[in-house]
Formats: sequence, structure tokens, C-alpha cells
Amino acid sequence: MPVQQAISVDEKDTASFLKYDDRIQEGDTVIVYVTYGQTLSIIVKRGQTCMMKYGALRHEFIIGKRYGCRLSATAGYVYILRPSSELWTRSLPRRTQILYTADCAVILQLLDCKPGSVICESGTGSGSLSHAIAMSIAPNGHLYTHDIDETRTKKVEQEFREHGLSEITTPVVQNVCTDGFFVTNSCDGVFLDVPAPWEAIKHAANAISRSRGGRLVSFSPCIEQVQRACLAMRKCGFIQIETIEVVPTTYKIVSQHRQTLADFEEAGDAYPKTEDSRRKRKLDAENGESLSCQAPIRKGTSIVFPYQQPTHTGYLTHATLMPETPDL
Amino acid sequence: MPVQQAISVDEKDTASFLKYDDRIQEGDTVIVYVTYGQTLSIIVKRGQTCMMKYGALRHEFIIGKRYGCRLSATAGYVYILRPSSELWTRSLPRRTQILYTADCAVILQLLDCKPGSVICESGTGSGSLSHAIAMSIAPNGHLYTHDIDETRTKKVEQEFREHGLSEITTPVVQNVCTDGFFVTNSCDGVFLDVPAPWEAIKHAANAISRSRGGRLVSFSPCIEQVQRACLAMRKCGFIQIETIEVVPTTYKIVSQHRQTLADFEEAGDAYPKTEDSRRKRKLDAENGESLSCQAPIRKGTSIVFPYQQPTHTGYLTHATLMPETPDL
Amino acid sequence: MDQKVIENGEYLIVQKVDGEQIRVMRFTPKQKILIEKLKFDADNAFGKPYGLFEIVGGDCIPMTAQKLRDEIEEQDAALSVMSKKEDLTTGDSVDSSCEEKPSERVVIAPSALKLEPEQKRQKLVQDEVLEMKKQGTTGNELVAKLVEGSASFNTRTTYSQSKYIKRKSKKHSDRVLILRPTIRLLAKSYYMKDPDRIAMLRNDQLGLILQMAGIHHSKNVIVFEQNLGLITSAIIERLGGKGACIHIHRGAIAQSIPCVHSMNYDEQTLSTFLPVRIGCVLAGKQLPYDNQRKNGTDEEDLDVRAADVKELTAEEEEALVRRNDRLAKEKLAMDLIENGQTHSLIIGSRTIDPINVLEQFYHKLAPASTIVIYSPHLNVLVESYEWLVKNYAINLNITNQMCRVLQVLPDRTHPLMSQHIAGGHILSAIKVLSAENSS
Amino acid sequence: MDQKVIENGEYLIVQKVDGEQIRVMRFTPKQKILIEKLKFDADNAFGKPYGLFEIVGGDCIPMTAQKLRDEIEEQDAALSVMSKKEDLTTGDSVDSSCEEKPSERVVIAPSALKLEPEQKRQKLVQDEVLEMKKQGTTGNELVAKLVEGSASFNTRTTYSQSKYIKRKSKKHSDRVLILRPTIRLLAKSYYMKDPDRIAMLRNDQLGLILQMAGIHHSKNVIVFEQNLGLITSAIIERLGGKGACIHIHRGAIAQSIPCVHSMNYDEQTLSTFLPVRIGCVLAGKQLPYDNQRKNGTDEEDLDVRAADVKELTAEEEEALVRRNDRLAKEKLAMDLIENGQTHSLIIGSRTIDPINVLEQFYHKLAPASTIVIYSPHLNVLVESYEWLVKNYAINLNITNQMCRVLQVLPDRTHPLMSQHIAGGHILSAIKVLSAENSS
Repeated sequence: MPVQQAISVDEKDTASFLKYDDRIQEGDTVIVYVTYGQTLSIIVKRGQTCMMKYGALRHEFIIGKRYGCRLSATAGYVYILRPSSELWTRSLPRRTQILYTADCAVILQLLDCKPGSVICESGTGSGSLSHAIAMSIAPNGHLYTHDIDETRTKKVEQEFREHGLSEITTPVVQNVCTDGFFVTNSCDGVFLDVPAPWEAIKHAANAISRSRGGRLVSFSPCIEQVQRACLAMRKCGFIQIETIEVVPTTYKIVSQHRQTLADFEEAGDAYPKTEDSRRKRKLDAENGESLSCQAPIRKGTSIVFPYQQPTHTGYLTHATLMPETPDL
Repeated sequence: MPVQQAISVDEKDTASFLKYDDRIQEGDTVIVYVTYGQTLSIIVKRGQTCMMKYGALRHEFIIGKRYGCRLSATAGYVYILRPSSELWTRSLPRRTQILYTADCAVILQLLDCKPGSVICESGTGSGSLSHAIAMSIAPNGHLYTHDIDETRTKKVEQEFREHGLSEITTPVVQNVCTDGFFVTNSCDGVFLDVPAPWEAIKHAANAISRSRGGRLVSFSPCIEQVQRACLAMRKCGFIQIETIEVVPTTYKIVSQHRQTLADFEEAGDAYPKTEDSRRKRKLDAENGESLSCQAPIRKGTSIVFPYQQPTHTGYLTHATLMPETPDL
Repeated sequence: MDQKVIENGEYLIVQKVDGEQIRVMRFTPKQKILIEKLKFDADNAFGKPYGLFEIVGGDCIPMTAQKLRDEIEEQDAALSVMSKKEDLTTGDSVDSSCEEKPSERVVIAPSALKLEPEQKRQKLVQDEVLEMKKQGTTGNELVAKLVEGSASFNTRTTYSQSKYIKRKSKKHSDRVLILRPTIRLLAKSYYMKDPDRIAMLRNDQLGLILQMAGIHHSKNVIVFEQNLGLITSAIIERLGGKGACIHIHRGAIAQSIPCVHSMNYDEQTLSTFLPVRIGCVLAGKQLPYDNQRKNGTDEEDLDVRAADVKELTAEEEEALVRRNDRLAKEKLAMDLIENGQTHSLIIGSRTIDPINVLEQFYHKLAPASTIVIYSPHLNVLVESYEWLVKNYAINLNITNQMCRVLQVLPDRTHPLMSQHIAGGHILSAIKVLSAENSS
Repeated sequence: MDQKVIENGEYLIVQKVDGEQIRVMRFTPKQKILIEKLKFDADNAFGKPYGLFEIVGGDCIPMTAQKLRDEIEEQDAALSVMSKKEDLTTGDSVDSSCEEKPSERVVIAPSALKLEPEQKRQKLVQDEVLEMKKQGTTGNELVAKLVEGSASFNTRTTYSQSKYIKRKSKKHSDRVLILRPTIRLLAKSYYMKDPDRIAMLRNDQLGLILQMAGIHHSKNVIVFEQNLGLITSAIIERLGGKGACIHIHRGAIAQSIPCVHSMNYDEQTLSTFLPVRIGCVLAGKQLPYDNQRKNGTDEEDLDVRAADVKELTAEEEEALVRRNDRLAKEKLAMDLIENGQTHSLIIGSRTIDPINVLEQFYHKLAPASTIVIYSPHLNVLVESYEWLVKNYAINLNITNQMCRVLQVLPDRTHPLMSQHIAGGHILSAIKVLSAENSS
């Protein structure tokens, strides 16, 4: 009866990033949530201390606590969260420009990632997307992630080990543009984030399983890279080639000011300034969300915030390679 | 005392599109507002009849009525509106692809259009932007609008006459890419909407006043056109070259459905369909706005509508040409 | 696990190459498949591998990737002759020919050519086209002929050329993709066909929901959605046969979830799908089955139930087995909820006030759980945001996103002129413990 | 009408070439102008034509368009040598060289080159840079030297090259534009500097407001705005000295309208500016001047009033003249409103509920008048929309718009990675007569 099996949530062999223990154990990777803008990833180890904006927090205090708990550091409160690929993307040590969650999320969709998928990626970079892919293809898929820089692959290899993802991942030092991918005729999807994707596309076609076919996604900041990549994809037999651009906008909740002319004549437009959080006590400040809701005297409304936001990361070109079926 | 002068609103010599008479006279161009999607521009003339969705309307009935009035046609009501460049853009007889209000509005800003400005335009097309420019530079500016197709310039010339804008406009049959503009060393701004703008840019530089300098705006659908145009602008000494893209989104007001789980369990999600306007009586249907507000049982909210909308018209590249000042 | 060939009774995705529709349909014997004026027999597809087919006289002839590549090479050769440019050194490797600059292929024509009416330019008359079609000329050949026949083709701007080719291709292309459904294709299909019924949920936003919620193998997730099962189905796929997708539904059985049915999930994968009746949620306990109650009257389940109807004699027994299975799964799900073993709550709202759903489930989530709410209406999320802040949630974030498709063609690159743009907003948060509960 | 040279006391736009700031400032004698670390004396600018200047040792040296063109030609020549490509036939006309394909100039470098730390690559040390600057080396020369000094420059990808050049240019460019303010530049300046205070109103949306309202020469317009006078000033400019811009303001005199002051309008143009006190609007009649009341304490008017203070002795008389002028204009404006001679109502809301403003003015507008309401908050406009529908308005429309800047460089074209994106929504409508009033 598969039902029983489906809900066992606590197995020895499940990896750290995939397991759902209630309480934090030594050796776990946890996310220390300081503020919305500051999250840290640490491996809990007796004797160590985590230093951040709100002072010091000894790891001893973390062990045995429940995930989601609020802990006092020396100069404020923090929350201890479970790692997830989204929180990892925000907390990871950056060695390169990284792919953020909005792009990672779309890329997983475009690659049809699911448990069991075999995916090739280049470059590894700081491993932001690598983690997202690995989490989505666990427990029986595999990720081959390629980079020309050995320090990067070594680092991500170590992270995968710490996060219990090493069995489903293989970091490779290899220039996919010149030397192709680590595997041929075997993967379900290839992701490219390289300066000259058109050089790698015929290798991508070789990496994809000939019997199953597969998906290709290429990320490029410049339209000229996209143009060359599209030509190369077409030449290599990819179909349904489409280029999209995803641009997220983030909002903030503020209390809404709605005056009559008489109010305005009397009081002027004492518009709630975005920077007037100075009066906030530290307790309020510890998470960035409480601003408007501490004193909900007025109705909440949303504004685009911050005023300046990312307006472009890259174009995503995706395509399908059909299986090499015999003529019937 | 200039104040008195400033508010005289009714002068003999003001043009039809610029005058603000209260009542409609024979010979006036008026906008017949049938529905949001259907507006007609007609010249009121005794003996004529306007045919539209709601039947026939004899011009006799329009003459002497106030602008903004509601009139009965044989099969429904219509409103008679004053012409404006925005309504003209929506009502004009289309001979080509036209520039819509969102683009026209930005283009006027980028050209620094104001009363007194001298502007060169190519191509004239259906005269949508031409009208917008002419209205903004009246009464003492001038618009030279160029097109290679004489039927188009003739048609817009006639429209300008009918709209009282002929004194401040000069339609010209001329290929600005090969033969340059009608004027040299005299205008404040040049607008280009031609397939190969890079061919026209040195001519644009020649048309602009050497003592005052001026502005250049080029509209192109494709990025490759923009790339070539930018190179040409740089070569011709334009500075502050910037390319922007403006994409409007329109919304619609609908009544909001907010159910509890219990409501939903009981009734299902009888979401107000966008197409359920069949029950609407003709009286309600005559303007497209009344949908949600006839029975405001629920709070109004906005949705993006229609679901499919224009997502690109063209890139606008704008630049400044400095005056040719002598070295001091 | 994955099948290799098209089978009788399967749900499949059918799409014309460069077509506008993506259709999800179940292939049954003797069925005529009709898509954008192209017609073929389902029978001709059975037993053939999924992929690209050329439809000739109602038959489906598979196209290989190699065949496609050969064809493209031919076309390119023809094009380079057409553009009257000197051939590039043809001995080049594939690599360098990929690097060919876009601008070398087609030059933007000088501006300002008078356009003549289409009829005048087009020498191939309508009758000829019909005749060729009857003779089995393929779509691609037809387009080539039409382009040849258009006298002024070379003098028009490439922009119009592109439009011209596209228009012609659309009209005559006889190629069709027959694919196993994927979440991506289902999302796109429903978004294009009927955005209203999935609350305008786009594929890119669906991806964001999954990512913000952190859905992966073996997780226990509660989902209430009004998106035709799209979110539910995506969760089921990402769980990969382990974990729990607790699906809160109206009525006696989960209804209006075509996106779950049409994914052809195997038993193991479907084992994580645990439907729970709203009635039970509101009652706070599992209720007995109420036979009087109408079960699912929505269209989506009609074919499922139609299939049931066939075996009317065995129906009672089977129904009992199915019901017991449903009840067991429901019990399991409710226990997981009550025991605080769920780690994510996803609400895909169309008409439901998310706060009402939060009130039912939020407090039962394990601490550190993720909450993701999708709604087409920003104001709904603003209120949910305020509710969450008051109930110990952190890491709150509201986003929406633009998703735009670009046309990438030599010298004609620009975002599509018109697209579906409707979409929703996503609120995400993480539940934490209050100070008192933290120690 | 238009001046040709920079004058003492004028408001001017100052902007570094490729700089990020656009500053509006009044040039007075002995003033030091400081913009993005570039410093010069205002005195050196007086009497020179508006335009582009090179700042060398605090002096402003005008740059002509011709000089720019020559320089660009030189640069291009240097670049084409640098890129080690064969020179194109140099005898070409300007025309065909303009047609030069982007991809012919710089080739995207092959991928995957290890990047070394910046310090290692950069041979020119900081001291040398400072020394050269002291010797009066211009920004452009410095950038050229820095690029030469960067050993690995040619091996880096052009994407990084572009970033590199841009970074260097920004740091050292000594060119500055000194221009007469235009509405476009003012809008951009405030939008970049302090979007909050103009309610995030962008130039493109300002344009749409004017266009939907149909502002042109000789029109009578009522405006209530909270956008630092930006909308008011744009209306004044478009009226061109005839018509009425009835500006509803708080307090005794119009305040917080720097965008009106800094346009240097002449008397004729300003004659259409008719300020009306909110007090009078609420009272329904013109009120006498209340001297006890504090007149405008906002910063924006400080310099205007500072100028007044100088002539303290003549002040009383002048104040009386100005007050009488103000009262006359106010009377005129109120008569226009009461007599139904206004044809447009524009509301630029930041904190005001537009419905309250509509209630004051809508019913007094001439039939067929245009109504345009701007607000950063969509929900405010939804309610205004409903109000308008109930009050015989048609042609209702709510829009917002994305405005994105693109970087257009050979082989490095893409939308800017990060931009100001805040903006508002625009509701527009036309007032019509009810059936009863139509005959």
C-alpha cells in the first residue's frame, strides 16, 4: 500500500536539505534570519559562535531548539529557519554573480525538472541554481554541474556534501564550450549560463538523451548572445525555440493616507515617509515586516518598493530536442 | 495686463480643434462616442446622417446641441464629444499602422514640444502623431510632416484644414532618408518613424537649428534598427542618447468576490465572468464602463484586462544636438 | 517508468509547429484529432514515439531531429543564394557557422518602398494552392512555392518579409507535436485557452510558487487552490512519490482538477495525492460519506466518470474500494495536519479570501513552514500580509512579475507585439514561533 | 523669447555626461557648482551659450557639436585598430559608415577566461592618476590611459570591457551639460532624486496626463496636484501664454512648486498661472487675505522669499501689488470655475483622496471636459472610477505603464540591469450630460 510509505517524513538516509526534523541537531545547516535583508547560513557546531548585526549567538543555544524558534543574541533577536533553496540563494557565500530565485524558479519549470531528472549545468558559479536543481531532482535524479574554475566546483562540492546532496550531484571542472559536457546521450535537460552559449549548444545536443530527447535553457544578459544562440539551436535541430524575459517587481505594504482638501489645508501632506522608522524600537526593527502593522491606524496599501529595482537579469531561451526516432 | 488676455476663450481665429465653443456648429468636427471601443469622427453637415452600431443619427440633431450631450440615434444613445488629439487617434481613418496615445504622449515629452516649437516628422502615416504635435505647438509653432506617399500627405493636409491646423502645418512628399527634410537649420525637434532611421539621422542633424540645437526622437520596432540608429546618432554628434521602451497596461474594474471556505463549499466559485454582460440591457451597454457599477453589491477591484494586450510597439531612442557654439 | 510510445487512452499534448494553441486531449481509438484546421486520426499515432510528426493525408509521419537538421541546412543554403550574397567559406565547422552574425544573413532593405496590394504581388492563385494541397504537398514546400511566387518579395522590407513568411507558414504548416503532458505545457495550454479559470496563473509564477514554498521530494504540503489542479499537479510531480500533497477540495470528491488527471501519473506518484473535503476541515473531524450529495458536476470530471459508467456492474464494488482508499488517505492527511507535520501551505486563490484559509491551517503548520499565497488581486494579499504579520510570520514578500516573449530573428528582434499579460501576485512568508513558544 | 546665453540668477540644469544626477540649481555669482565630485565656478559659465562644457581647473570650456564629431571619429579610428580588424574602406560616405553593422566592430570574446583581481591588471597606480588629474589631463584622456594600462583588457569579455570603460568614464569624466530647464529634465531630476515627493510621477506618465487631458494653447484647466508643481508647470508651458492653469493650493500663497519657479517663465507665459486657495474653494467664495497665517514654510519657496527680503524697504508696497495681482487672478479663476468655463480637471494625488477633489470641481466643469487623475495607489483610482461612473462620466480608462531604459552598445545590448521603476496609475474620463440635460 503506497499510501503509508508516502508520508514517512523522517528517514535516516534523507539528506540534510531534504529532511524535516523538528529539532535542530549538531551538524545541521540552518539559516539565521536576522532581518529581511540579512540571512546567514551556518553549520551548527558546539563551541562556535555566530556573529551578526544583533551581536553574538552561541551555537550551543541553537542545538535542540525547534526550527522556527526565536533566539536572543547579545544585541537582539533572531530566528532559526530550515534551509531551503530559496533561503540558500539569499544566504550563500557569493563567489560570482548569481541567479536569483525568480530566475531559478522559471529555469526549473523550463527544464521540466522533477525527481529523477538528469540535468547538466554550466557554469556552476556560486551554486545558487545548482542547489535549486539538486533539490528538485532528488532523490533519484542527477546534476552534473560544470565550471572552468576549480575553486568554484570544489566549493560547491563541499556545500553539496554538507547539505546531503552529494550523492545526486557531480561537479566537474570542464569548459563546456570547447570540451563538451561530462556525459553524452544521457541527460534530460541542459542549462547554459556562459558568455558564448552558441559555442556550447552542439555539445548540449550531444549531452541530451537520444532516446528521450530533452530540454535546453540558455541564460544570457545581452540580446546579441541570444541571437547567436537561437541560430545555433536551430542548426542543431532544436525546436520550439522561445526567448522570454522575466522581470519581477517587489511591493511593500504601507499605511494609506487619504486626506480631504480640508485635512490637507489644515495639516499639509504628512505623508508617511519611508525612512521614518527611526522611532522604531529595536524589537520592532528585528524583522523588516512590522513597519506598517504595529499601529494599523490606517488601511494598508501596497507600493512598489524599493523605487529602484532589478529590471533585467538575462533573457531565457529555451528549446526542445526531439528523440532520435527511427523512420517508421 | 496680460491676465485679461489669458482667459479669453472664444476667438474667431482659433482653430476648430483648439476652440472651446459650448455648442456645436455646422462644419465642426465632432467625435461620436458610441462605445468605449467605437468612436467616430464626423464633420457636422446638415442633410447628412451618421451610421453606426446604434443605428442612424441625423446631423441636424447635433447642430446647436452642447458638447458632451447625449443623443438618441435610431437604435440607442450616443454622446457627442469635442475632438482632442487623443480621441482623434482612436477615431481617425487608418491608412497605415499608427502611433497610439501612450507613445504619442511620450514622444511629445521627449521632443520638448510646446507652443512655438518647430518640429519635423517623418513619416506622416495616418497623421495620429502629426495631430498630437500640431496641437501641442499651436498657435505659433510649425510642423513639417514628411511622407513618401502623396495620398497620405494629401489626406492629412485635408484633415489639418478641416481641423483648423493648416496654418501651423506643412505636409511634404519627400523621402527624408535620401533627400533630407523640407527645412534646414531651423527646427527644434525631429521625429523619425522610418524603416531605416540611420539613413535619415544626418539629415535630421541638418534640419535642426544650429543656433538653438534640438532634440531627436526615433521610433523603431526592432532592436537592430535601434543599434544602427544609435551608432549614426553618435557619429552625427548627438549626445545624451538614450533608448527607452514604454509599455502600458490597461485595467478594468470588476466587483470582487471574496468567499470563505464555507461559502465556497456551499456555492462553488461563481466568479463574475467577464463575458456575462449578456443580461445587460442596451441602455447599460451603451458605454462600456457601467458593467460593475450598476449593482455594486461587492467592492470594486481592478484586474488587468484584456488578458492579451500590446506588449511592444517600438523602442524610442532620443538624443540632443547641441548648438554649434563658437569656441570662446 | 516513462513510456516511449503513444498509447491508447493517454492524455497528450497536441500542438502545431509555430501554432498558437496547445491542446490537452485524450487519444482514443477512431478519434479525429483536429487542431488549428489540421486533422488526423488518433489511431495513426498509437505505437509511435512521442515527438514531431508531419501530417500527410491524415497520417502521422514521425520527423527525426536529424531530418530537421538536414532540412534546416538546405533552407539556409537556399536563403543564402536568395540574399545574393557571396557564400561564406562553406568548409567551416558547425561551430563557426553557428557564430554567423545575424546581420550577415538578411540586410534591412532601404526604407520607403511603395507597397502594392497583396493580390497583385501574389502570382500563385488560390486554386493552385488548393490543388497542391490535394496532391499532398507538405506545408514547408507550399510556403517555399508561395514565397517564390511573390514577385515583390525581395523588394519588401525584411520586417514585412518576416510577417509574410510567418503568415504563410501558419496557414500551411502541417507539422504537429504530440507530446506527453508536462506541467509547463499544461500551464501554458490553460493560460492561453482560458486564463480566467486558472486565475491567470502563468507557468513562471507557478514556478515561483513552488520555489518559495520549497517543494521537493518527501515534503508534506497543504494546498487549497482554484487553478484547475495546476498547483496540485505540480506539487505531486515534485514530490516524486513520497511526501504528501494534501488537497483541500469542495464536495465529496476532488473535482475540477483536469491538470492532475491529464498528467498520466503512475500509482506511486499519485500515492502522495491526499484529498480532504472542506466539510471535514470545517467540522474539524473526518465526516462519513454523504451519498445524497452531488459529487462533482463540473465538466472536467465528466470523462473520468464517463469511463466509470461503462463498468456499471462492477461499479458498486469498485466504488467501495475507491471510497475506502479515499477515506484512508483523507484520514492520513488530517492526522498529518493535526500533528503539526505539514511544512508548507499554498493557497491559489481565485474567489476565496486567503485569510479564511489561513485561519483554518496556519496554526497547525510546523514552525518554520513556508506559506505562499497566489491571487490575481493585490488588495487581497495586502490583507493577508497584515494577518500574517500579526500571526508570527517573517520573511514576508509580495511580488508580481512581467513575463514577455521575444521574437528573435535576424534583423527583426523585438518583444512580441501583443501577448497574454494577465497574471497575479505572490505573497510568501515563513511561520515562526513566538518568544514564549521558542524555548 | 529664448535666451541664448547663461545669465546670472537663472535656474539651470547641470548634468555630468553619463552621470547619474540631474540637478536643478540657480546660478549666482561666486557660487561653486558641485556635481558628482566635479567642481566649477558659476561665474565662468555666465555669458556662455547653454550646452556642453569641459571642466578644466574650475573653468568651463564650451564643446561644439563639431568638436564632438571629430573626437568620435578619432575614437572610432583608434577602436578599429584596437580590434585588430582590417579597416573598412575608409573612403565611404557618412551615410554608409552609419550603416556599419554593430557586430563588425567588437566581437564577443570566447567564453571562460579566468579573471584576475583588478589590482593586478591595473598597472596605472592611483598616485599616477591623481598626478595626471592635477596636471589638467581631461577625463577622456585619463580613461584612454587607464584602458591602455589594463594589461588584460583585450582578453576580457566585451561585457566586462563595457562595464570597465563605463566605470572608469564615470570616475573621471569632466564633461558637464549646462542647460535651460525643460519639463522633461525637471521631471527626470526629481524622479531620480526624490521620487517620494513627486508621488513617483515619471516623465512618460506626465506626458500621458497632458495628452489624456488634452492640454494645449488657450485651454482652461483646473489642477490640484501634490507633485512639486511639476504638473502645473507642464500645463503652464503647454498653454503658451493663453488660457488658464487654475492651481488649487494650500495656505495663502502657492507653495512647494519648485518646478514652476525653476522654468524661468517669462511674464506672458506665467500670466496663465492662476493660483486659488483651498480656503476659498471650501468657502465657496473668495476670502480676504489673512496676514496672521503663516505663508508657505516649505523649503522650496525659501529662495524666492529670500530674494524678496533683500528689498525690505520697498517690500510693503511690492507685497501689496503682488497681493492685488494674486487676488485678481484668483477672482478670475473662481469666475471661470463658477461659469462652467473650465474644460479639464487634473488631480495629481499623493495623499489626497481624489473623490474629495472631484466633489468640489467636477460638477462645475463644462460638459465634454476631460478628467485625469494620477495616484501611486490603484485602489484610490478604483474608487474614483466608481464615483465617476455614477456621475455621468464616459470613456473611462485606467492604465499604468512600464518605462525601461536600454543599454545599446555593440554586442552588449540589454535593458539596464537596475532602474527606478516606481510609478503610478492614471485614470482618465470625459464628463457628459445626463439625458435630461442634453436637450
